[in-house]
This record gives sequence, C-alpha cells and structure tokens, in this order.
Amino acid sequence: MTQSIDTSSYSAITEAIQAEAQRVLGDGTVTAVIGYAAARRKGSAQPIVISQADDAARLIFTPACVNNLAVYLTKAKKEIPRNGRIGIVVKGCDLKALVGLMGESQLKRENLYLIGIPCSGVLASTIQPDTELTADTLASKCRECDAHQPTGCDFVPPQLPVAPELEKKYQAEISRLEALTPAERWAYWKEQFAKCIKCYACRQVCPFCFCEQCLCDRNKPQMVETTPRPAGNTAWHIVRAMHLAGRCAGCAECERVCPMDIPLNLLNRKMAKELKELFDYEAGFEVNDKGPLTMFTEKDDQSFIK
Amino acid sequence: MSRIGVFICHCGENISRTVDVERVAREVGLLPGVSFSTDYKYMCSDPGQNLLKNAIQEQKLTHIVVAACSPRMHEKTFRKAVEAAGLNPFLCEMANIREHCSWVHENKEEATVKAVEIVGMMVERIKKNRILPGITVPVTKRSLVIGGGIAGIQAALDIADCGHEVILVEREPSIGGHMAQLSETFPTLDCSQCIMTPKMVDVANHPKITLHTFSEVELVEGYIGNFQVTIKKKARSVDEDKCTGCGVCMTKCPQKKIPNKFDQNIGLRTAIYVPFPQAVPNTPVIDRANCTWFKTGKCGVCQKVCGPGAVDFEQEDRLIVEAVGAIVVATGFDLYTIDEKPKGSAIKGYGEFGHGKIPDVIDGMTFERLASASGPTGGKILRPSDGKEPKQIVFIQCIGSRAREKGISYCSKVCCMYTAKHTMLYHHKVHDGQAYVFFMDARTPGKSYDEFWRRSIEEEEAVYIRGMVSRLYQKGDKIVVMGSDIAVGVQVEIEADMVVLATAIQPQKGADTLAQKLGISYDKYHFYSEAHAKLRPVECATAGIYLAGACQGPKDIPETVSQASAAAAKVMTLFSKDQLEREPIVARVREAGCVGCFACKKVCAYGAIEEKEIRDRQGNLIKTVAYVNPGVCAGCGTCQATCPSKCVELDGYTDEQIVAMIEAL
Amino acid sequence: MHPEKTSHTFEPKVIAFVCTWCTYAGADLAGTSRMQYPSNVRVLKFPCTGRIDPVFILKAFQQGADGVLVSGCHPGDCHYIAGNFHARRRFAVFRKLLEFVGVDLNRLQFSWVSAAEGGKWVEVVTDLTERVRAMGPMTEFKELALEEQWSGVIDTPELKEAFSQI
Amino acid sequence: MTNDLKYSYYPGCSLHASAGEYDLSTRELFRHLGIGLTEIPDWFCCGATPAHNVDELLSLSLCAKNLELADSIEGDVAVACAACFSRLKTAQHILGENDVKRKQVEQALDAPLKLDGNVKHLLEILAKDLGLERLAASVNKPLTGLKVACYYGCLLTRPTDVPNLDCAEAPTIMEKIIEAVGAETVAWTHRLECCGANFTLSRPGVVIQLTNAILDAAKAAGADCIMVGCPLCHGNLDIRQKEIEKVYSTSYDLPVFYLTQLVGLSVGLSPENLGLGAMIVSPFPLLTEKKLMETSLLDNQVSLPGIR
Repeated sequence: MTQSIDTSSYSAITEAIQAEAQRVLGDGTVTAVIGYAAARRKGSAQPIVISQADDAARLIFTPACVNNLAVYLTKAKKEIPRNGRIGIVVKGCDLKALVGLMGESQLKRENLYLIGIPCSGVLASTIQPDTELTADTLASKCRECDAHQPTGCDFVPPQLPVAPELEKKYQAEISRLEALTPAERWAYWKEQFAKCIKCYACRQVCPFCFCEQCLCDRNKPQMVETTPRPAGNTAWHIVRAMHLAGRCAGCAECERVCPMDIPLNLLNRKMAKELKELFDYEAGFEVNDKGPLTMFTEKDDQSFIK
Repeated sequence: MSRIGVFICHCGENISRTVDVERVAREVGLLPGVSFSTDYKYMCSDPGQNLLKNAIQEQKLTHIVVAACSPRMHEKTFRKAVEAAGLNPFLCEMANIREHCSWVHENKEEATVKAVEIVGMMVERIKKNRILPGITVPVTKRSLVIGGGIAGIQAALDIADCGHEVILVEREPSIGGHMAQLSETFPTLDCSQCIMTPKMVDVANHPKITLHTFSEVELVEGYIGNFQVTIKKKARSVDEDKCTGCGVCMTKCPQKKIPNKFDQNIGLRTAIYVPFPQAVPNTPVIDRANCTWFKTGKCGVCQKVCGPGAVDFEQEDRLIVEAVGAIVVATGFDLYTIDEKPKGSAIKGYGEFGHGKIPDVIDGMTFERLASASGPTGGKILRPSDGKEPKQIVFIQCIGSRAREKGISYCSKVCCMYTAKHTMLYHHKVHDGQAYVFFMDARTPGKSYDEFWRRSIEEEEAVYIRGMVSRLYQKGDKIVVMGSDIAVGVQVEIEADMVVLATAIQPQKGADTLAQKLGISYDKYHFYSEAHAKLRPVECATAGIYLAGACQGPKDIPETVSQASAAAAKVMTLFSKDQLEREPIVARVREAGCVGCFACKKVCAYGAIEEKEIRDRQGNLIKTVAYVNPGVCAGCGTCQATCPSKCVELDGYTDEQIVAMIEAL
Repeated sequence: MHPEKTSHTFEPKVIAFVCTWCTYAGADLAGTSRMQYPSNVRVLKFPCTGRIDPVFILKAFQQGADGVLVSGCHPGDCHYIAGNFHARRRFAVFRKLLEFVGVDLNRLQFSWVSAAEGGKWVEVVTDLTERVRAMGPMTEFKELALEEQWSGVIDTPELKEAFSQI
Repeated sequence: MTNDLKYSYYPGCSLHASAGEYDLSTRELFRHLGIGLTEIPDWFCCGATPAHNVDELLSLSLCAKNLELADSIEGDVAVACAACFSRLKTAQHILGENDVKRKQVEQALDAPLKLDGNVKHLLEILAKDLGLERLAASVNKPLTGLKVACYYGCLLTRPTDVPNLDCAEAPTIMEKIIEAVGAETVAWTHRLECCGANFTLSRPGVVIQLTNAILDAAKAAGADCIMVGCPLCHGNLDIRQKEIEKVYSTSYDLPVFYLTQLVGLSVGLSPENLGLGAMIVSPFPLLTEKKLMETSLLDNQVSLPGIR
C-alpha cells in the first residue's frame, strides 16, 4: 500500500489564487498574472498568462502543475506585458529560482507580485496527469523539498502543506554514485551522456540559462563540441553543471523535459551539496549580493592544493 | 593569411647546448602560417634585433615569435624592436625555451622535442593575437587631499610646492588634526604647536592650495586622472570672506559652558567658536545645536557685535564640485574609548575599568591637553574631578590594543612612546609625584626611541610594572588599581589619584563610508588597505588614490610625514605626464551578448566594472550591460573566467589564444 | 622518435596552467638554478589564476592531456589582490564535479608555487608526471572522441543489419 | 498561580548542610510561583570546587553523571549553588569541544554522554524564563526602601565563554531581579571580587582579608544588606562577618540574603518559610526598621529554629 499524499487543500488553494489574481488584476496592482490553467487532456495543466481580471477563474493549482514559471520572466517573455508589475504563481522550488535571478540582476522584486503556493508536491514527469498523488507518483524533487511553504511572497493562501518523510531519492542516488570507483562512475555517466541528442531542452527550460549567447554555441573558439557525439555531450553536461553551481536550487525542470531521461538534476544537486559542504552556501533562500563563486573568504578550504 | 616569423636564439650556448636549435627552426618552419624561420647566436644583441627588424621588412612578416629566454626577461626588448620595425608590439610573443626547457633538461632529444612543441604552441597562439592600441588616459593635474591633519598638510604642501593645485578638505572647523592637540612630541620633547602651526599657516597662505574646512567629501565619481569630487561645505554661519578673525563675537557670546572637543571636553568654549586659538582658518563656526539664536530665535549678540557683518544665520550647506586627477586620503585616527560598546559591536568595552565612569580615569589624549600650555589648565596636571594635583599617577598601556578578547588584535604602535613621554611631562610638572606604568612590553624601535624610554625610567623615576590591571575602582577620592607584577609574581594594589589609559588607535568613525564613496578597500577594523603591503604601501588598489598617515594603520608623526611625502611623490609621478599610458592588457565587454548578470563586477577587485545602460533612439532602456573602465582595469582576467557566456574578454589572453595553444598540443 | 629513451614505455602529456607572477616566475627560477625535471610538462601562462577557466582543464583533457596542473600565487600574494582566492573556490567546486563524473583526481593537481619556490615547482611537476606515468594514459576522453554514436546503441539485430548496409 | 515552567533540581551538597535556608527558600519560592521543581533522583556531589584541581577526569565524570541523571526528568536543570553551576557548565563546555576528554569520560561512565540539557542558575530562571514582568506581577510586598548590594562573586559569570549567564565584566541580572521586586540597588565596586570561597578553612587569613574588602565596599556604598546566589560566598560573608569585624575593629552589621529569600519576602512568603532565622547576622532589626516585617513578630521570629 503506497502512502497517499493529502492534496485536499489544492482546491482551496486554487480558489484563493483565483480570488487574489482577480483582485490584483482588477485593482491594477499587476498587468498580468502567470499561472497554471487546465490543459486539454484530463487532469493536465499548462502555463497561462492572463491580463484580464475575468480570466482569473481559469487559474488552477493541481498536482499536475509541474512547470517552473520563472522561465517566463526571463527568456519566454513573448506574451508577458512589458510594463507594470507582473504577478506570478510560484511553488517554493520556483521561488528559489526567482530569488537567484534577483541576485543576478535579472529581476527586480518590486516588479513582481508573488503568489506563493503552500505546495505538498506535484506529480513526477513520467506519471499521467490525472493520477492520484502518492509517495510513488510524487516527483523526486518533492520528496526532498525543503521549501513546501514559500516565504517572502506577497500573498500565500492560508492552507498548510503536508510534507511526509520519504526516502530521498536524489540523495540516495548521489551517495550510491559517490561510493563507486571513478571508473564505474565514468561508465555510468558515459552511458547517460551517450543518450543525449543535444536538443538543449534542458537549457531552454532552465531559469538560469539566460545567457543570450551560450558559451557552448560559440565557434571562435569552439570551447565545446556542438555535435551530439559522446565527447561533445560530456563536455556540454560538465559545463552546464559548472555554470549552474551555486545558482541552481533544484527545480529539476531540466530533468523533467529531457526526452532521453538523463538524470540531469543529479549533477546540479551534487554541486549544491558540495557548495553546502565547502562554503555553507545554499541557493535560493535569500537574495544574495554575491553567489558562492563570485565571492571568497581568506579561510576557504585549500586542503586540495599543494 | 598571416606571415609568421620565428627566431630561435642560441643564447650563446645556453640554449643550443641542449636544444638542437637548427632542427627547431627547421621543424617549426614547416608549420602552416610560418613564412620565415631562423636561428641566431644572441637574439637580444643589437645584431640579433637588427636581424629581426630586417626580416620583418624583407619578408613582410606580420607576426613574430622569438624563442629564447623567459618573457619576463626580454619580452619588452623584442616588442620594442618589433614596434620599431612598424608592427604592433602585441603581435610579438616569446617562447620560453631556456628557463623552461634547455636549462631544466639534459637529454638533447627530449629538450629539442619539447622546444619544438613550445614554439609550436606560441605559433598557434600568435595567429590569434590582435593589434592592441596603447591606452592613454588624460590626467587632470589637480589633486584632492582628504583630511587636514599632519599627513594631509604635508601631502598638500609637497604637491602644491611642485606647482599643482591642491584641494584640501577637512571635516573640522580647523586644520591641524590630532597633532595640534598634543603638548610635546617624542623623542625630542619639542612643542607640537611650535612645529605644527607654521605648517598650518603655510597651507592657508599657499597660492596653490584651496582649503575647505568644516567640509566633507560627499561623492566621488570617475577614475584615475579624471575624478569628479562633490564636496559638502557645511554651513559655518560665518562668512569666511568677510570675517577678519577679530574674535569679538566669541568674547560676547553668552553661551560659554560648552565642552570643547578639542580639549577632550574638559575645557569649555562658546557657541560661536574656533576650536583653539591658533586655528586655521581663524574663522569661527556657530555650533547650531548649542546656540541660543538657533534654539530660541533670540540673542543674535554675535551678529550685533560683528563689525564686518560676517555672521550669517541664514547660511546653508553648499555643494561644490571639483575635478581632480589624484586623491590622497589622510583621514587619520580616532581613539578607542573604554565605554560600553553598542550591542553587536565586535569590539567590547572595559567593564573591569567601570566602562569609563570614574572621572579621574582619563585617556592619553586628555592627558596631552592637561599637559599642554595652551590647554584648559594652562599646562598644570590637575584632576578633572576636583582640580587637585595628582601625587600618584598610574599609566596603563595597551588599552584595547593587542587584546583579541576585546576585539582588537593589533599593536597601536605609539602608546609605549607617548606613555614614556607622559611620565616625563608628569615628573617635570609634579616634582613630588610618582608615576607607575603597567605594561606588557615596551615596543620602542625607532631612532632615539629606546633611549627615550630608558630615560623615563632611569632619570625621570617612572616605575614600570610588567603586567596588566585586572580592575580599578573608586575608593573615596582615590582610585584603587589592582594589577599583577608578573616579573615578581605578586599582586599589586596602588591607590592612585589619577589613571591614564593608553587607548588604542582606531580609524576615524565613518572611515568605511568614505571608503565606499572612494571605492577603496579596508580591513576588518576599517583601516584602509594598501595595494601591496611591502612594495606599494602608499597606493590603494584603486588607481589614482593614495594613502597617508594613520588611516592606513597606527603610525607616529615621523612615519606619517614620510608616508605623506611619499604619497605626494606618487601623485607627482602621475602628474609628470599629460597622458597616462598603460599596457592595453585590459578586459573588454561584448555588449551584444552581455545579459547584465554582473558576475564580473562582483569578482573585480579593482571596481573597474560599471553598469552601463543601453537605450534606443527614443531613450527607452533596452538593457543594462557591464562596462570595463580601461583606465582602472588591471588585467587579471578573473571577470572573463567568471562570465558564463564569456562576453567579457581580456585582451592579450583571449579564449581564442588560449584554446589555440591547448589545441596545438 | 625517441630512440634512446626506452626506459619508459609511456610518456605522459602534462599541461600546466600557471599565473605569470608567481608560478611562471618560480619555474623560471628552477631554470636559472639549473634544476632538472621531466620534460613532459607544457606551460601555459596566464596573468592570474583568476583568469583560468575550468573549461580549459576540460579542453586539455579532451586534447589528450594525461595530467593537468593549475598553479598560482599563495593566498595573500596575488598580484591582482584576490584572483587566486576566486580561483581557489572555482576549482574546489570544479574538481568535485570532475570527480563525480568519474575523472580520477590524481590526474589533476593544484598548487601554490611562489616566485621563490623553484624547488617546489620541480617537486610538483615531477610528482604529477611520475604519478600520471604510473597511472597510464588518460583514455576516457580520448575514447569518447573516437565514438560516433549519438542517440543510442546499435544493439538489435535489425539495427545492426541496417547499419552494416550503410 | 500556575505556569508551564518545569525543571529538574540539582541542590548540591551545601544546600543540604550550611545553606539549608537556601534550599528551603528556593523550594518555597518556586512552589509559590508555580514553577515545577523535581529533585534529581540520586544526585551526588558535583566535585566543586577542589576536584578539578586534583583530578580533571573525576571532576568531569561527576558532572557528566549528574547531567545524565538529570536527563531523566523533564525540563532544564535548575541549579542554586554558583559553584555547582560553574562546574556543570564547565564540564559541558569542555566535553563539548574536546573529543579526547569526552571519550575518556564516556569510558569512565561506560555510557554515551547526555550533555544537551540546559543548565540554568536560579537567576536565569527568574529573570529570563519566568521573566521580570511576571516576577514583578507576583510581588505583593515590595521591598521598598531596602538598599541591596548585589554580590556576584567569581563563579556566576566567569570565565567569559562558559556560564553565559550575563556579561562577565558588568553583569546586571541580579540588579534587574531585585529592582523588579521593589528594592533599590547600590552601585558598588566589589560586586565581582572573590571572597576566598573554599579557602575558608585552609587559608582563613586570606578569606578574612578578601571578604573584609567586600563588606567594606558594600557598607561604603550605602547598602543595607547583601544579596548572594552562592552558598560559599554566603558562608564567608555571613558566618565570618563577626570575626572580620573583630579583626578590623569595625562594625558592618550587613545581613547576607540569598536571592530566593529576598524575592520570597517580596511575594509574601513568611520569614519562617524562608529560613531567615538561620542567618548569623540577623536580618530582623533591618527588616522591621524598613517596615518589611511586623514588629510584633520580631520576638517570635528571633527564636525560630534555623535549619530544619
């Protein structure tokens, strides 16, 4: 018998979001709200941008609301009004991305109206959207989420999230890999990276891949081979993990969108773990003037340096 | 297509002994792009350089690789030669086949193979080298000196004497700083005012010095050679141009009982005042917080008695903007107080000394004012509490200094000497008195310093007790000082009439705020950081800003004056040319790709990276990007390694050049 | 090509990324002091370790390096105030990443070598060269470069047949 | 009055002997304030203060074992005696940072250490856990007009990083409590001086000298009485007072109260329940003079038995 996860609060949360969106659109606080709406397939959800108070009723929150909407504030801005404050519906994990983006001068807090969701979890990407949320169907990231209740938002519905203690799959997998020999790990990742077709969906969906020109697309000089061959794939994923170190807060969108099912977020979470151990830094909890790799202390660890 | 010329040097036999130079020249000559390749006995000699120059002309070479010694040795030489032959100097690179090859390997085959590869790497690199025009920055030959103590005065006079304009800004109503407060100075015991006031007058009379007292630096913009400084002239309530300095206003002012900060608050002054009689400028200031007119709207006596009509109650703060090319920071020090410190302060007060609540426990500067002939007691050592002459006096050293548990770990450097001086001044004025000094060590390096300290013990009868004081408390009209004499190993209790604390030297309050305005760095105590502790002790890491005096760390007067003159010399070096020339190894931003995350700005230790707004023709903001100020950039390249999309690039060390070298392997 | 050099069957390729002010000068000192060390190392000069991008290390391995050395000024000695402090953090993280994807960290050495430490330069370079020599060639990246597969493996009989007909 | 505060109580040896009135007044006061106090079962000596000079392992083990016993009772550990407080805190501090010693003690006790319990002096409980406001609210006989010299001694606040009761150099916690119950405090010089503590038997000469300085300073500051939170200080200041007066040919006549006795008076507990009769320097003339006790009671009270 798998443990079911109580999502009874989601309908009340939906109502609260709708009411709040209607209010802030109606009184002109915001010019648009980015949120989730029901999609065609039963139980599924998709991102939506609404700019009319009347449309607020379309907003929902269900276990199928998996997307990190932060990306609509940086890269996918086509439908977003250029002026005024923008409302956005955020889960705790999405909020961490916004916090990071604020620290990197990509967003300004005063331009946003944050509607936080006391989220108990969403479905894994491999599960059909109208499935019941249980310990089995829960997304891996939600199993070890430390931000069920978003903080610092402008509005959060009063419902409280549930957060049962579950086995932490990412942590377990990281520990498993760490225990292997370098050669075994290389074999593991070689197999994983070999699958990559360089579709760059991971890059497209990542809130932090906001560079206008990616280093990996450059050809003078070519830092990373662009063809989807194992050498270039490996280089791409290493560079991606390095560039996200200290920034990625684990929304795991990269992994969700990967058509080849490469466990991409493992790399990011491993980096996050190292940064916590090395510099006691955790991304996404507060807007920091400097990230862990743009600052230093004189007492940083240098045991690895001869 | 580039036409690369490669020149292999024998360095006598230094290279050719272990490297087959002919073979290197031959093999390298086959590399694509290499049009000319040769070897020569001594490339750095005149004939060698001529060989290079001629080859450039005759072979129409576009890029040059000289394979010889370390570029640290002769890069400049060959770049000059290349420039003389009409090429941009940055189209010449050196391949180090001596220090990194022939000298460290014995096997000729191995060394030759390595040399070919080293040269090959440089050939690939130079294909990606670009013409780098030299960078010149215009220099405004005026300077700003912040702080009118002895450091600022000395620096201002030195610069002005060289014929350049100086703007001297002082926060207080008069220049002079702490040195003007001192009674006598070690190790010669000459009167501080006697040596100080002439310099103050020189400043006032110098045609090249513009003095702004009662003023503060509000804003600093720009960079080396081109700073714009906004100075706030606080309302003095007295027109400096009209005032003759007759002083009638001060004699008539009815508010006469205001503690005078210059006298460490033991002397009194009026509401309209100059801090001390020899003040420069000799123009009074109205202390608006204590003036009856400003408090009640009545009185106005000073205005009525002022002949020239200089008193102006309506005066307001004024902002003036000055363009300068260099800035000397000489903001000096402040003294540690033993009061209870605010909550959260890393620095703790002295609870064991009653947090400074006993009136006859004073600090060294207060003792200076008591001993000064122009001080509040006319030079008599008298207790602040009852005006009696203290017959037993205890000096305690290292109050705050060298006390990690109190939050300060450094030595304040001057206290040992001035305490020795105090015991002498005391002995000269109170013949039947006894001075005791509690000390940890006596630190007296310096010309005639140790002799001076010995004299205080041997001739002036001061009793030095090695050990610290654990507690002092008031008992009747005495202060009981409890301490230990660790040399003998006993507890000591002295019933003193007065206790003088040698409190630590700290940076001025607000030193951090000023540093932020200037864009210079400071340590955890807020002392300003020099660019290099040993080799660049008067320069800040921020180009064009120099340090003088105790704002950088505790210093005595001779050291302060030396550093002030050194800072002035650095300013003069900058001013010696109309244009500042510098190597064009600086970072540049590719604005098209920059997304303005400013990671580069965060890692730049020089503050060279600014935010730049890009707007369309209608003035709408398109985006904000990074901009590297080439006058400030030092060329370390940390920004480029940090930039995720490599939109900032360090000329001379571009990714293309480096990757070309890696790929050549 | 190396006829008299039969003592070693494998000559590793070692690439050193060094800063110009400390380690490059330290290597120069080793030269002027006529110290001897293996000739396997190739030195790339940077203004500062702060300029050294982790991608260069990756690139070096891809280009066939068997060992990589990154070396700069001791903490507090940086010519550019703090470049080496930034580098220290960057590489502390990057080496953990390489370790996690399965690169043996014995092939990657970091060191502080000052301009006065010619002897330390020799020691660091010799140690790394000999260690890498004992480990044998770095095959991982080279093998990757030779592989052509992209989206999967040709493991079914149908695919194999189709592939053989190409 | 009830509240949710609960503590395990470590009285310490002195409170079963010379300082019986401290124990009595503590229990009475806490009962009156509704603070739960459960004596640690089978507690034993903390080793104060000589053990650590003789055998560090023993002194640490004694404290560690007592803390383990205290762990069985809900709530933080309440300690009345400053010396016990100091020893327990010191043991926690040392064992918390020194793994080698920790292992030794674990071996000695043959059990893993339980050091997490909060050790609190009564002062801390009254001033912080109960809070000055609630304390002031329970006062019904304010000690108006009584000038108290608060005496901390050495062990309550020092060394700097260990007890963390209050600022080591300028503590105010005693003053705050006694002002909350309506008394006046005097600013005086010897609040933190050493009284000689347990040299009282081995080097009485030293104790007489040190304690005299304290009494002298308190008197000079205009105090009517002294308040302490330590049975050792109390012993020296109270029991030796007559002897000191004789040696120095002076007269102090300063009653030395435990903090629980003064606070107990203010909340209306009877002198009998506070063990005031056990004090060597009788407080009754002072208390009647200040109108803090009925004159009519005086005759009866003087003959009260001291320690039960």
